[in-house]
Order: sequence, then structure tokens, then C-alpha cells
Amino acid sequence: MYTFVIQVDRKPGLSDPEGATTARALHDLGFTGVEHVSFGRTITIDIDAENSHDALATVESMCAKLLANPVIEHYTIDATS
Amino acid sequence: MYTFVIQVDRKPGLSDPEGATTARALHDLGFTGVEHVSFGRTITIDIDAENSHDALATVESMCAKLLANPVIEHYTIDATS
Amino acid sequence: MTVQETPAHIQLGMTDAEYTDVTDLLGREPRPAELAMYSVMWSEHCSYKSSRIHLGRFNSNQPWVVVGPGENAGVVDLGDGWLAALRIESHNHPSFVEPHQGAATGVGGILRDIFTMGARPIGVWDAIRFGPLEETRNRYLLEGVVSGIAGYGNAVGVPTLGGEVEFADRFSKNPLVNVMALGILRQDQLVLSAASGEGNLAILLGNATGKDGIGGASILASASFEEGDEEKRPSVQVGDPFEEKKLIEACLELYDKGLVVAIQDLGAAGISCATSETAGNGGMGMDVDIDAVHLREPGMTPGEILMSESQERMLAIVQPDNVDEVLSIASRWEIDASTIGNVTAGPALRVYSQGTLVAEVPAASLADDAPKYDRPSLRPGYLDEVWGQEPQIPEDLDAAHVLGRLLDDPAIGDRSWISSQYDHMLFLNTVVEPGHDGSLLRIKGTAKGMAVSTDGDSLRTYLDPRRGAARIVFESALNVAVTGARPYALVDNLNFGNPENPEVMWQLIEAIEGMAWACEEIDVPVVGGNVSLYNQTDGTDIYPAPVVGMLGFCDPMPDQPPRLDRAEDGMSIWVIGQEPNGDFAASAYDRIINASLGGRPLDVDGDMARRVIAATATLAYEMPVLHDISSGGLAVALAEIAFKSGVGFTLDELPHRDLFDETPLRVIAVGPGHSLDTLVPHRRIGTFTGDVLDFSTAGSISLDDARTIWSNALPNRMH
Amino acid sequence: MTTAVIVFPGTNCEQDTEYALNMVGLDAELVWHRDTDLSGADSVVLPGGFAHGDYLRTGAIARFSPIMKEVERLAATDVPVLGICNGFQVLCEAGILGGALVANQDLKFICKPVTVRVASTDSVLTAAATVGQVLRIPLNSYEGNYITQDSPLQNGDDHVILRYCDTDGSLTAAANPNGSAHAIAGIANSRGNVAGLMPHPERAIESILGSADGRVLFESFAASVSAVKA
Ligand SMILES: Nc1ncnc2c1ncn2[C@@H]1O[C@H](COP(=O)(O)OP(=O)(O)O)[C@@H](O)[C@H]1O
Ligand SMILES: [Mg+2]
Repeated sequence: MYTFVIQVDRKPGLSDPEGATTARALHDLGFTGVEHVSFGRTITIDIDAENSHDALATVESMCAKLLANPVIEHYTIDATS
Repeated sequence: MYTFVIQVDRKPGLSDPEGATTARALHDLGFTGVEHVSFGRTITIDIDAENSHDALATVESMCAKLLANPVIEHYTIDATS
Repeated sequence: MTVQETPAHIQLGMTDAEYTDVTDLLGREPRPAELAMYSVMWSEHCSYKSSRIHLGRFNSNQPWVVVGPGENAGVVDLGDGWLAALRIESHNHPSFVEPHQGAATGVGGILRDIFTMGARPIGVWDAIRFGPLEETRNRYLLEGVVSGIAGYGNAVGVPTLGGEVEFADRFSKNPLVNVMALGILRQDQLVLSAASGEGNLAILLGNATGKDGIGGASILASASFEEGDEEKRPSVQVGDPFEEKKLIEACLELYDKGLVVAIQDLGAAGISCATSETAGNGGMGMDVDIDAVHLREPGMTPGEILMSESQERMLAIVQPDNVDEVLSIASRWEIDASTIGNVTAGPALRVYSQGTLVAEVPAASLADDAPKYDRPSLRPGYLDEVWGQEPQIPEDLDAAHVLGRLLDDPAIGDRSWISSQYDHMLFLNTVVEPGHDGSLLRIKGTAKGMAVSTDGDSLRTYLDPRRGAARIVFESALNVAVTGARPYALVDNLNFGNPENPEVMWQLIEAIEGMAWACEEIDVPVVGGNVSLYNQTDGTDIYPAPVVGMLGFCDPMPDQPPRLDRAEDGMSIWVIGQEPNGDFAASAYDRIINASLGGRPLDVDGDMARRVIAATATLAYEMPVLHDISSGGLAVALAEIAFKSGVGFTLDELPHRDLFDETPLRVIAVGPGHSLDTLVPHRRIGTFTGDVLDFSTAGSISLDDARTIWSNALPNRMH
Repeated sequence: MTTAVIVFPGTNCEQDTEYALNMVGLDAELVWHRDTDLSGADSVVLPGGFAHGDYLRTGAIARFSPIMKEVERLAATDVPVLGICNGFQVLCEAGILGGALVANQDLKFICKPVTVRVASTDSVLTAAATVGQVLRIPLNSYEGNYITQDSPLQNGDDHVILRYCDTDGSLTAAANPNGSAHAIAGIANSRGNVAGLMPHPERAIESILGSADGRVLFESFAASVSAVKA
């Protein structure tokens, strides 16, 4: 079994309400010095495959098709041991 | 300025409807071999501080106070260059 | 003592005497799984052991009651084959541990109680109580509870149509989260929970079973919760509204096709409760194969599987011939199902794992043989003290100043910060939305309407549990009457402190008496309820907080039901009902202006209550605006009409104190003309006009300024 | 011929939408997402709700439902296709309309009537309205914040049909409830046969519910359906 961690982030320049609201909330809580907050998500997938190469290819295709929205997001895939 | 990436994950054992639903969707799309899908989020914070030690202490306190929910989530903090 | 030395039953929250009862009943020592089952089923939360002997005081006898207390929800007859199902539940302790998920799973649970009866859930109401918003933790709790209710209710596709909120210091470490739900069904769709028919099969539908909230019911809701008491924290249950939505649709299809003999939702104590109740209620037994249960995580023990409180699960009793069709409907709705047992002649509930018997108990004993305690009660010492502290109200008041302070209170100011986070429009039934008194729903295709109000008043109940509780009933009756509905059925949620404290027992018994009396005075049956005890933290009991959910019914519904936004320039203002009588105990004035809590609330005249409620419901067919006078008195009630209608008013000169007096059974009526045709006492006191709230000699404030204070009260604190 | 109202698991406004369609004389039929044939449909509506629980991304999983191949096929012809709220999100995910919908700027669910201004009558949804007309229609969403990469719209050929405005039609920041780019509440494709909007016109179909302003949108849709048939 192979495990991949996919990191999905909003493309820069597009609005990130979670990041903006969190920055405001941190400020309200008295934290100073916060310059920027951005949110992303990670999707961890355990997958069975013949070999790591096949597994990665499958995960890449999952990302392209479903796991990220190319209009607003980009992603990176990390294989973990 | 210092940058930290906080990874927040749901504690194991708790149900993760989003992961389960996504696993099902991947299966419906014809992807085989998916054993488990789980979701987490990353929060990237740029912060100004006297030194890296102070910056980390602040971010730790942010996590404990606001960024993670200790009852159902755990988190790790990574300092990036 | 170390954990190893503590006997298992004590660890599970059972007393030695209760343990002896179990051994006597079984004639032997219980097996581990059996002990777990009794410990949860005999817990306060499941068995009502401290309150049960007192709940008999409630009367549910009215000809329109189809199902009274005892089933998952009460059911009343609305005529022409229509029935309504209603129920209220608390999720207090889970919401303190994790407000979002605690409240969310509370909504999920109450909805299952409704569709278990065969009804489609069409509305949710939330009655919530927190400590003062000045404390960060309380803001976090309010924010989390509201987002949890919104997150679950909106996604599951059931509108949240109203509720109420209160803030008081004693809820700081023990917030109260009560949710009420309403469903409608056709007469022939009614399903009950009694399994019948030897050989019928038990099918578990919905979510996979995981280690959620094991022992949650018994331990969290049945003992005082000390902060930081990590041992007692069960794993938090995570709600899945999507699964529940599919489950609702699947179950409604099963009922539609007549495929289930009985059905029961899985709540506290999970499979052990659902199997024993369906079997026990039908006078049958059941054999359960624990290995057949679809699981979320490996390595669960039979006891864990039996006790798990995983959400979004139902147990259907199905005839063998229908099993295939049931499974295919489940699969069409994309939910999992497994056949986990079969109905036997009884009376035993037998549970097998890997071919061995892990539990064998008389099915009915888990529910029927639970202990009942007649706990000692004692009139609290604080009463004489608080009754001696009469609220001090000056003769001359600056109404603008007082009103401004009251409108800035988060429980009096605009609560749309809460209700606008809830979908309150789905199904196109909402004729009067949250923000008025009761919410009014139409039943499409008929002329019928249903109104609902939830009400509680913990401070007044603290000052006099009997009178306070009675007044809640009358207030909720008036809240539905202003829409034209007649009070028709009530559900109650009794939130109290530690029942082992005799003063708390006294509050409970008195409150029940007050509510039961009030319901009888106005012919309202109590069709269900819930009791939540042990609400205390660090030794302090909460203010006694009975909450009622009142269903009102009208047929036909008024063509143009009264609304707070229908006042127009030139319309007259009347007050109908009782004359103000100097009732300031637990008033908003005393709480906010004097920062005190004292005095004794006035008693209510049952005959006057009946007359005012009836007259109000009648006036609803002709008056554009009706609004009962409650927290904050006449001044606040008039201001609310002014804000919603966008028009000010001018009042005749009144004794200043009357503006903030909270004498019950009073309703504002607004309409054209100068005379009012009603059989109850009434008095014309002014006119809607202009853009100022003009209190004559008591002063005035501009409509815009007052509205700004009112609109910002809650959002400003939550920012 | 009927208006196909697509039901995904988690959809919840299908009956309300059917009710509104019936009120303007259209014959609605609920179609399950696993069906694969829309040959009997002369128009399609994707109603509101929470398809697949809105998990992963709103609309992301639904867009791969078997029925969506048919929806895409019809959208490419002249057949009127409408997405309301979650339905709009599905159309965007499927790339049938441009842009995307993300969390409201203050991260709160919003359920309240809002006012929107008609920006273009060049769509099946707004054909019977007039440009500048202000309509009071309830909004009901958590992810109603419209974003696009390019200004004003991702697909150069889509156009704005509805914008959030205040009661007299002005576009102000305060009148933009969720932070949508350019105050966008609804858009259509270049040919105008596919339209999507976040507010729920079916909730403003009768004055007893607080507003009947949604009616003109459904009437537009009904007229467009007849126009295509004729
Ligand atoms: N927690 C809440 N959730 C939803 N709606 C609420 C909540 N609290 C108050 N409201 C709404 O605000 C309005 C006024 O509430 P309240 O002052 O408790 O009414 P009343 O005094 O008539 O009982 C009601 O329509 C009620 O439904
Ligand atoms: Mg009221």
C-alpha cells in the first residue's frame, strides 16, 4: 500500500476568505505581526497498486479529475514512505 | 518575517464523512485500490517578530487558542525558511 | 483507589444497589457486555430514573392526540388525514465538550426521532443558553453551537425555523442546547417501534459503526461534568448530515411502500437500546449477530459495538419476504445496510459474537426494570432571600435611556445574527419566519397552518419554579396565538441541576407542577419531552431551565396572518389582556438596569390566560399586527414592531413604570380605526406614526438610533 | 416534453423548484443523478441543496454523476439549462459555466432575502425582465462567493445577468452579502441558454412567502422553453 499526501491551495491572487477571516480573528485576539494567512487543504490517500509508479499515476489522475479544481486551485503530490 | 505552516488533522478514530464520501466518489469514477481518504488543512502564516523563537511561541499560542480544535484535532507546526 | 481496583459497574456509573438489581434479575453475575448494556440503559439519560415518577403529572389526554409520551415523538391529528409529529431533545454536555459537533449531532438525533414515526421532518427550533458573551469561551460556544446547528440542519435539508436564546452566569460552564423538531405525515404512514412477528428480521441502516461516544449517554449526561475531567470525555461524535439526508429519503420510501413492521433510531446506547426497545415494546425477543454489523474501524469488542453511539443509523424490523426490496432501496439511496438479527418469541434479547453468546437478557428489562428514584426534595433556602429583594423601579423614568440599554442586550436585540445562519425557508412553507413571535407554516394543498414557539425563562423559574414554569407555557401559547393558531400540543425539556441535591429536586417537581397546571388550564396536551439533569459544573447547579415547544394549529390559516412588519402610519395601538401590575421580578429592567435578580413573579390567573389566548387567536384574523408583551415589557415590544415596520409611534401618557412592566398575558394589537372588537379587557394607548419612538412624558428616541442599537447588540459582541 | 429537475444525493430544493416550475406552466419531472437519458426533456434545472454533502468542494462530486453527460450535451444545444445555488455550483465545476463559488467572506451561512439587479436580459432566466430591474430574492448558501481568475469572467464568453445591489439598485459593498467578485449573483453562457444564480427564485414565487419577485425569472425560463420548442 502506498500513501500520498496531496496539498491543494487556492491560486495566488484569488480571494481566500478563510485566510482573510482568520487573519482578522487573530488580530482581534490580540496577536500582532500577522502579515498574511492562507488556507490550503491536504488529502491523504492510501492506495493499493502494483508499484509506486502506478500508484502515483493513479493519484495524479485523481487530482486532475476530481481532487482539485483547476480553475481556482493548484496542487502538489507527496509520496510518503 | 517568518513563515510557518501548520498542519491540522482530525484525530484518528473520529469519523470523517468527507473522507469517506470522497473515497466513494473516487471508486465511482473507476479508481480502484483506494483504501482510505482523509482530509486535513494547512494554514500558512507569515509573521513579523523579534526572532524565530518569539515567532514560534506566538504561532503555538495561535494554534492552541484559535487555529485548531484540541478536542477533535491535532496539529504540527513547521517553520519554513 | 486505582482504576484496577474500582469495580466495573462503578466505572460505568452504576451504584452498588443497581448492580445487585441486575444480578437478581439475571439470577447470576452479568457478563461484561450485559453490564455495559444495563449501565447505559439504566442511566439517568435513558431511564429518567430521577424524574420518571414525577412526569406522570403531565396530562396527554385530548381527543386529537394520536401518540402521547413514550414513543420517539408525540403525534397529533390535524384533520383530513394529516398528522404532525413533534419532539424536543437536549444535547447540553456534548455541546460544551465540542460545540459545533455537539449541537450538530443534537439536530441529527432529534430529526431521527421524527422520521422514525413515519413523518417527514419539516422544521427545527433551537432553544440555547450560554454564559455572558463578555467571556471569550462563551462566544466560542455560541458561535460553535450556531454553526453546528446551521451546518447540520441546512445540509440535511430541514429548515430551522426559530428558537430562543438566554444568557446568564450559571450557564458559563454548562450551556444548554435544546432542539425541537416537527414533522408531518399522512395517517397511514404512521410507524411505531414495537417489533412483532417471530422470524422478522432486524436490518441496520446507515452509517458504519465506530467507537463513537461509547458510554456517552450514561457518563456525559448522567453525572456532573467537571472541567478537565478527561476521563469522562468520550470520543466526540461527528455528524454527517449527508448520510442523514439519504437515510431520511430511504426511510420515507420504505414507509411509503409499506416495507417496515417497526423502526427505531439508534441514539444513546446504540444497538443495545434499539434492539431491546423494539423487541421489548412488542413483547418479543431478538437474536442479534454482532458480527453482521458493518463497522468503520477494525478491532471493536462486542461491548463496544453494542454501545457505540455512531450517528445516522436506524434499525428496521422487516418481514423476510421484503428484505431484498429493503436492501435494494437502501442501495439506491447509497446507504449501507446489514441484517443483524431476527425477532424471536422472546422474552430474551440474545447477542452472539463469533458464534458465542455474549449477552442474554430479558429484552424488556433494560427499559422496564430500570430503577425509579423518589429522591428527597427540599424547598430551597434562597427563595426567602430573593423574594425579599423586591426590584427597585423609580416612578420617573427616562424611557429613551432605559430602552437603549435594554435593546443593547444580546437576548433582546435582533437575533437574526443567529437565525440568518439557518435555512428557514426550505419547503416553501414559511409564512411567518423567525424574528416574530411564533413561526407560522402553511401545509401546502390545505388551508391549515401550524405555528411553533419555543420558550424558556430560567431566571423567572429560579425565583419561583412553579409560577415561572407556568408562565413559560402561557407565553408560548400567546406566541402561537398571535399567528391565529390555537395552542394544540406541547413538548417540554426539563434542564435542571443535580437531582441528588434536594433543592434541585424541589425545583424540578415544582416546575413540573406549574407546567402541568398551565397546560390543563388551556387544554394543551403534553405529548413528549426530555429531561436533562446533572447540569452543573464545579458544584454550582444551573438556573432551573424548563423549556417548552408549543405547537399551534389553525384551520383555516388567516389569509394575511399578523406580522411585526405590517404596522402603518396612522394605525392605532391597543393593549389587550391584563393590566400591568408591577411585575418586575426577573424582568429585563431589573436584570439589566439594576443588575439584580430578586422579587417574586406574579401568579397567573388560568381563566384570564384562557380568555386572552383565545381572544388573541381570534383577532389574528383581522389585525395586521399582534405581538405579546414579554421580556422588556411594552416599550421593547412596541420598538420591535417599529423596527420591522419602519414607522415610529406616539404613546399617550402612561405611568413610566408600565413601559417596562412584565405582567404576563398582555398583547399589543395594531390596526386601523379607533375601536377594537374583543371580549377581553383592552385599552387604546397610542398611534404608529413618524420616525420617533415617543413615550410622552417618559421621553423619546429616534427610530433609527434605537434600531441601530438593537441591530448591533449581538453582532458587536460576536465580532 | 418536460423540464428535468436533476436530483443528486443531498439535493433538497427539488420539490420547491418543481412547485415553482408548475406555477409557470412547466411540467417538471424529477430525474435521479444515476439516470443517463434526458431525451424526453425540453429543459433542465439543477436545483439547490447539498449534493454529496458539499464534501470535497461544492458540486465537485456531482459533476461526475452519470446524468451530467446528458446535461452537458443539452447545454451545448439551445435547450434551456438553469442551475440554482448548488446547481449553479455544479455547472461551474463541470465547466459549463465559468468561475467558481467559494466560502462567503465572513465564513457564515447566509439565509436572508437579498436584492439583485438585472444586468442583462440575454439569458433564459432574465429574458422577460428588464435591465436594471431590482428583485428581492432569498439567498441561502455558505459557498456563494463567486470568484473568477480574470476580470470580469473566466470564460470570456460568459456574461453577468444578476448583481447584488441595495434596495434602490446601487452596487455597494454593504449590499454584496458574500463578497462575490463584481457583485455577481448570476451569470449565463454566451448563447444565453445556460444560466446559473446563487439566490433562490423559487423561494420568491408567492407573496405569502415574502416576495413574488422570483416569478419573472421563472416566467422567462418558461417563455424560453416555448421559444425553443416553436
Ligand atoms: N436561537 C435562536 N434561533 C433561531 N431563532 C431565534 C433564536 N433566538 C431567537 N430567535 C427568534 O427571534 C424571535 C424573538 O425571539 P424571542 O424574543 O425569544 O421571542 P418571544 O419573546 O416572542 O418568545 C423569534 O422569532 C425567535 O424564533
Ligand atoms: Mg413573543
